[in-house]
Amino acid sequence: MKLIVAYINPFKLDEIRDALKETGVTGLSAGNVQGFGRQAGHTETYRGAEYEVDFVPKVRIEVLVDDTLAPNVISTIEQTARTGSIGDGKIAVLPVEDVIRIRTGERGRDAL
Amino acid sequence: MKLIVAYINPFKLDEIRDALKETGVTGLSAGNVQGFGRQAGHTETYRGAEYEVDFVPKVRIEVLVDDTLAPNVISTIEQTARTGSIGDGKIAVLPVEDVIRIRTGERGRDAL
Amino acid sequence: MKLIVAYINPFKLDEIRDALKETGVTGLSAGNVQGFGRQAGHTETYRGAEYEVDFVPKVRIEVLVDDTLAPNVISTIEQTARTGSIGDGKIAVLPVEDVIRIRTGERGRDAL
Amino acid sequence: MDTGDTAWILTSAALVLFMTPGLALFYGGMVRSKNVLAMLMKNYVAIGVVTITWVTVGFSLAFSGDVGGVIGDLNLWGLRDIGLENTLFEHTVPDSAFAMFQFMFAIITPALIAGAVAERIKFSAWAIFIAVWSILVYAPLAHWVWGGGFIGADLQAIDFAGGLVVHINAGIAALALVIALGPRIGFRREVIRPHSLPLTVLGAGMLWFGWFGFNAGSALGASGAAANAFLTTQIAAAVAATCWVIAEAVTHGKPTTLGFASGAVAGLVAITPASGFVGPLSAVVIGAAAGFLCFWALRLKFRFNFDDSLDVVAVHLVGGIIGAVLLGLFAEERIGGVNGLFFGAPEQLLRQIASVVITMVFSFVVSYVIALILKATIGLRVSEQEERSGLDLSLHEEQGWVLAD
Amino acid sequence: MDTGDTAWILTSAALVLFMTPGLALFYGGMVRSKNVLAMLMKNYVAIGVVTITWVTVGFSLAFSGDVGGVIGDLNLWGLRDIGLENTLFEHTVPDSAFAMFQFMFAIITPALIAGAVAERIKFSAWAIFIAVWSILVYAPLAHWVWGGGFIGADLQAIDFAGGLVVHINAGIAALALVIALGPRIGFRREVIRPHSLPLTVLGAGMLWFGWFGFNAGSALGASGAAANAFLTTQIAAAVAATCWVIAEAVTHGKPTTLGFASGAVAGLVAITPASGFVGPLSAVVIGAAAGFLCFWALRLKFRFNFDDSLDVVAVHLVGGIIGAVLLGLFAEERIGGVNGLFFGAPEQLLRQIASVVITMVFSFVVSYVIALILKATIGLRVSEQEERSGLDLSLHEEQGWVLAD
Amino acid sequence: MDTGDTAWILTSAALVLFMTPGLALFYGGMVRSKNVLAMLMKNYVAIGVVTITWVTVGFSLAFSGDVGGVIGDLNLWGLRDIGLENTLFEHTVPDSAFAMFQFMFAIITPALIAGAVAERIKFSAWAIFIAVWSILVYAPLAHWVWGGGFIGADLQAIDFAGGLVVHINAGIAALALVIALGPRIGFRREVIRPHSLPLTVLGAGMLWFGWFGFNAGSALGASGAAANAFLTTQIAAAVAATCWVIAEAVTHGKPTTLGFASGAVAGLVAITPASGFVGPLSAVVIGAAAGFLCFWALRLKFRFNFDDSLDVVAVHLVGGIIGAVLLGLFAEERIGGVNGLFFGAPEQLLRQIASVVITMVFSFVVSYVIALILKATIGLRVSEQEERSGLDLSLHEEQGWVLAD
Ligand SMILES: Nc1ncnc2c1ncn2[C@@H]1O[C@H](COP(=O)(O)OP(=O)(O)O)[C@@H](O)[C@H]1O
Ligand SMILES: Nc1ncnc2c1ncn2[C@@H]1O[C@H](COP(=O)(O)OP(=O)(O)O)[C@@H](O)[C@H]1O
Ligand SMILES: Nc1ncnc2c1ncn2[C@@H]1O[C@H](COP(=O)(O)OP(=O)(O)O)[C@@H](O)[C@H]1O
Repeated sequence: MKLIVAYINPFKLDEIRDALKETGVTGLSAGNVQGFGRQAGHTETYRGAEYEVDFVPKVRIEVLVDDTLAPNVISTIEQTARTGSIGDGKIAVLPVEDVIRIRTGERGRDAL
Repeated sequence: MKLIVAYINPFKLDEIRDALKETGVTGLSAGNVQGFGRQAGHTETYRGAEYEVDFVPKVRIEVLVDDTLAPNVISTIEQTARTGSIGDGKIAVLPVEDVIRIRTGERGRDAL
Repeated sequence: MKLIVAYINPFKLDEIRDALKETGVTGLSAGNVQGFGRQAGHTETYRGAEYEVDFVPKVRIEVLVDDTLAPNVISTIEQTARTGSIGDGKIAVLPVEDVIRIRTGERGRDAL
Repeated sequence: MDTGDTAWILTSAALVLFMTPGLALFYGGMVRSKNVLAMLMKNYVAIGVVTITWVTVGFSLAFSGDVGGVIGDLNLWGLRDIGLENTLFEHTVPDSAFAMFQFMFAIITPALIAGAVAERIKFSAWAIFIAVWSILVYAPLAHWVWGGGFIGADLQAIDFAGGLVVHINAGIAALALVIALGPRIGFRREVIRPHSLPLTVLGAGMLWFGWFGFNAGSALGASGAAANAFLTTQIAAAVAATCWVIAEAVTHGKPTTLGFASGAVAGLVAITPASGFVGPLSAVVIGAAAGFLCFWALRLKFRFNFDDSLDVVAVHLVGGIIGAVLLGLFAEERIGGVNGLFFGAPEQLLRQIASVVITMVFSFVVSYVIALILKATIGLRVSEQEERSGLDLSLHEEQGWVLAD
Repeated sequence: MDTGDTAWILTSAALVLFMTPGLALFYGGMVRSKNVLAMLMKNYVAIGVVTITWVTVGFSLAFSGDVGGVIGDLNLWGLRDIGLENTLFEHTVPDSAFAMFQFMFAIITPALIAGAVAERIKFSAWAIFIAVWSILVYAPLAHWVWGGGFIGADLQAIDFAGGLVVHINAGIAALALVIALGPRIGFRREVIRPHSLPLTVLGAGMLWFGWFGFNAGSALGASGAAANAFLTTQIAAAVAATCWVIAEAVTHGKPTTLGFASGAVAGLVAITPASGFVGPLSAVVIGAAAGFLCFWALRLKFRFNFDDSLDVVAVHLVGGIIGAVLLGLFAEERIGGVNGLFFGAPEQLLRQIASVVITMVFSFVVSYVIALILKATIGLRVSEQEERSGLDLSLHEEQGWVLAD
Repeated sequence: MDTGDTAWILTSAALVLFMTPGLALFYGGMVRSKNVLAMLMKNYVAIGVVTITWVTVGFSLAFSGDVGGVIGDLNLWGLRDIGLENTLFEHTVPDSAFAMFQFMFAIITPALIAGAVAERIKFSAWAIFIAVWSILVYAPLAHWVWGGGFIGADLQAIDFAGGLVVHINAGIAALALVIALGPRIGFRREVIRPHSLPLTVLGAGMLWFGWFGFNAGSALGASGAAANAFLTTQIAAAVAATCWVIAEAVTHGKPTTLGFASGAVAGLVAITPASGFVGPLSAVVIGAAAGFLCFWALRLKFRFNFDDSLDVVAVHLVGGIIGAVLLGLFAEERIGGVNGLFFGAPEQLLRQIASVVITMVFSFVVSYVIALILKATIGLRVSEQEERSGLDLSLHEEQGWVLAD
């Protein structure tokens, strides 16, 4: 099993969730992060004091998937999240040793 | 070493922390996420416009543990987080190559 | 490739970002977490009711790096985040199987 | 009619209306974020519901005529004949200004109760409760004390701006509802913290501001009596707030912002019945008593396992009793026409105590009966699942804070 | 001059000024968090800009003299000769108090429009729009209705506190701007939710409070007329809020907090033109009509794909029309000196309808032309990228909420 | 006594009290979220502490009798003899109304200082500082200017509503405390941003609203003078806010919401001493001067490494000087009984300058000495660890925002 982690633009979240649903993914978790990368941050000005804020708000999504589904999930996120501008984000694939569904105690593939 | 990641119901957090403390876990980190899964979301209505909000607030906890402690941690989370209703969440087990304690520079098991 | 995860004190974030930039890291993502560990929490009092709050606000940073850069990144975080007091936090190193840049579809090292 | 008096009563009525939003924020900041809108709504809806019950019959029952000292008549139903002149009431302001000022009191009184039942009461049950209560409890009490009924006319107990009618009344009704409802899930076990004390502190500021209309407006004119009530109100609130944080610093080691705000409200409550009858130094004593005793009263709810969530009993019932009773000591004829014990009239203290007891018994019993009837019919509480999710989503399909969009 | 009347007008002017911050919060809570400051700013800047345009020529054009029933003269430019006495105007208050009270109306009216253009209009375009609009649209209308112009003097339509001049005017101008601007990115596709309903609810409370100055202040004295306006205002607002949440409960199954706040504003809008001319029971009817009809009107924007973001049209245009027209039915001579249809004067209804139509046509056309000229020159909208990032950062380089520091 | 005047003074006193919560929010929104309650508390506690010091001796020292032009007597300690009539003071309002109005000024003045010492001063040190300061600095200055002391009576400098007594006084005391305290950890190195500008903007709105009581109430009656002060207040605030954002747009490319709010306050400060002495067009000039010069003064703190955290010096000291001096140019006899340089009385300008210098020297020296004594005894600052954790937790064991529960 894999854990697919993606850093994306916040306004793409709903679209990605819907696209993933169609690939057969049954769940995901999303949280807010501050991203730093090639994309420029912004300036904030408060009473004449200018601050350069380098972090950009991004959403980090995590999807636990079965190995066979992983390529499909990656390409779905890739296509849906892409706008072509700097800051579209990254996807990382991490190995997962086991998954447990808390409600039932099922393990592995069945837990998804 | 392992990184145990669990997505749980927010109101279970304190109970799980206390239960883990008893198993010998010395630390954990918890953050807010929006979860999507089998559990139904809710409707919001603002001036007659209805929105279906599919995401459910969940807490994501992370526990770095030694291999030997891992099964115990998993079962503790499983038992404490379980209510039996849909949405109790998942636990994932990820391999970890190294852990460092910043304060002392200790590595591996000692860093926990 | 590795995913370096570090739990740090929030006021160290900017410094760490700047130090990492100098090591050649091109990006990172940071989120807020509640940390539990050796560091004591605090008391809150509302109308005579005292609550012990065990969680301490921490920032969780994630850096995807190439294997060769990893040791450097770890030691940079270690040195910059260290104040010497309890609660400086941990660094964990996780294996990563692949990284994709959404904008271009580049994979692996090139995606960073 | 006098334009200066009218200007002050109109201003005061607006100030008293403003207290309800202030109270809503004061309470709304103290609940968890998932319940903030439900809390605000329970206050605001009082403005809607009670205006309607009072236009129809409430005002008339309280202030039109008198039937045996216990209730008014229905001659002014629908505010018929309330006009631009002062022909019905003997005040120096238009009848409609007097009516409006009284309306605002009828509105905020049930809203005060909302703090006790926070985070678990159904919206429908609440709306019906306050509609019925405003007619069966508030209107009679207002009549007894201010409308020609037996407490004011026969017993000769005094209540300048609502220690009996507003605060003791709301405080004891809150207790009745707390008993009928039972405690929140997690009471005394989970951490249940205020989600936004800045809103609470703002609400306290709005209440303080509006309370000048409440107390000084109760002089029903821009007179020396109004100015004295204004002055004693300010002093009691400031002293009570200071004493409360001193008590905190001594007991817990730290003064708190919520403590300052709570102490201020306790002082405002306690001076309410007394504001037009006592002088500045008596206001200092009343304020100090309110600050220390209301702080002390907080702990009672834990002892009795009553989940009076936002301490309506400790602040309004206890504070109201302090004011109504101390008034029997400190009242001075040269200020408000009545002397208390310390100025040679011990009987006034007894009158005050009697009026407090009558108010408590009457309000508790009727409030509890209404609550039980609602419990047996439509039910008082939301389901456990709804309580866990938060009342904002489960009752109103709304979220209070969405800061990530 | 009368000190009581002066006290009330000064108080009322302060209350009306306070409505603009109230409106800012009411609107600011309803936008997404990334646009909250831009929304607040669009309201507050009206206080700055309109004060300046009105000091220079606006007030003079509206209230000094009369040229053919259509506009005033420039004799009072720069408020020359506005003094401490009441020599210029016939009121019982100093001329500068009268001027100040009128200023506050001129300020809030363009601010009302801001809700319609939320989350996408440029700041520069907005500032210029309201400057020009306050002179080309508001000043003439104020003159026609209140300054001796043809609607008041010849047509004899009545408008106690601004149904025509303020609400219908702002509501139809909002529609013109909505058409010129186009909808927000994601309108009807993405979830666009209020980010802080506690602020919105607080804003509604501030508006309600301030509105007593708006309506009861329009009596220009602390009189029976003021008290009546105060009373009808309270009743209509409370009834409308209640009816709105009843309509929600019936339609969607749940009453909402935003609904209560919206209904209250709708009721306040509708009673505005009528408040000094009708009695309490008529206020009930006007409030109920506003609560139900404005709620119903919400859906129109989806039908026509007009992104009237915060429903200025449904609340202010529809609410204003309800009030201005029902006034033609319910006005009573014994209250405000004029009878409506139900009191034997059918012609008053026709006058009211005519005045509504004139106001709508005039304001729509001129507002739309100003908008088109701005669109063709400096542009009305921010770029897509700026809209996505949020107007707070892109227009003002600020963030509304930074809770993590 | 006059009921209209009394109505206006009671209203004004309530409005001025409301400014302190407004100021608390204005400041509270500008600090980081971990310090918001400590900031609110430092403002609110002024209401508690100063009410107590002023009831005991402060008011008497300022306004009862006169000893050699420098201080009053103690005849009115404990507000003895302050009554329902106007026997002690020569005003048309009850003595207790006059006292109450003066109290509110004594409260807000030290609260103004709180912005300069934000995010690092101890609560105990602050509470003691303002208690002592209200007696040793504020009371004498109030006496000198308004209570029969030498600035008003001998020097004949004028100060309508507190340019000297309130703003210059608070502004220079803020500077003294800033010097004694030293800068916050991270000043000029870390990003220190406002955590909630919506609260700040709301606070500015509340201040603006309350300021009408502050300035127009200072006429001590509902007169033409009050109306004129109201009008000039509105104009100066609006012009200053507009000029500030123009200056920002020119300097930084963007106007900001915080800038508008700050400019408004700067304008309100500057017009305060002048509001009853100048006309509308002079108010435009004073407002413009405040908007541009206070904006320019912001940068000074960085040059001198003074961490005047929320710019009390730039806004209140600089704004107060602008008003007190320009008044020496623009005062007109036909408005407030005194002429300035432009109306033929150059000596008034000199009097104004002299009064500014005296106020600055006196207030700075005494404030600095009090600060040094506190520093040497109980200490002024929290520990580094407490400052890092935030003052809400370390001083008050509370959290401002808990949005996740
Ligand atoms: N090495 C990294 N480790 C973790 N997150 C990263 C890394 N590089 C980029 N990110 C995340 O991806 C986001 C987009 O990266 P950026 O370099 O700005 O654009 P792009 O991916 O289009 O080149 C960042 O804001 C950050 O959240
Ligand atoms: N495939 C997944 N990847 C990541 N998180 C998941 C996944 N599936 C579920 N989750 C998380 O677990 C939570 C509960 O899942 P859900 O399917 O609703 O219930 P259950 O686990 O009881 O079947 C979700 O809200 C989400 O946070
Ligand atoms: N086993 C763990 N798993 C995950 N996070 C941990 C673990 N132990 C500590 N942490 C994180 O590191 C932070 C610091 O840990 P703590 O034990 O307080 O101090 P130190 O690392 O200096 O010994 C915690 O607040 C928590 O966020």
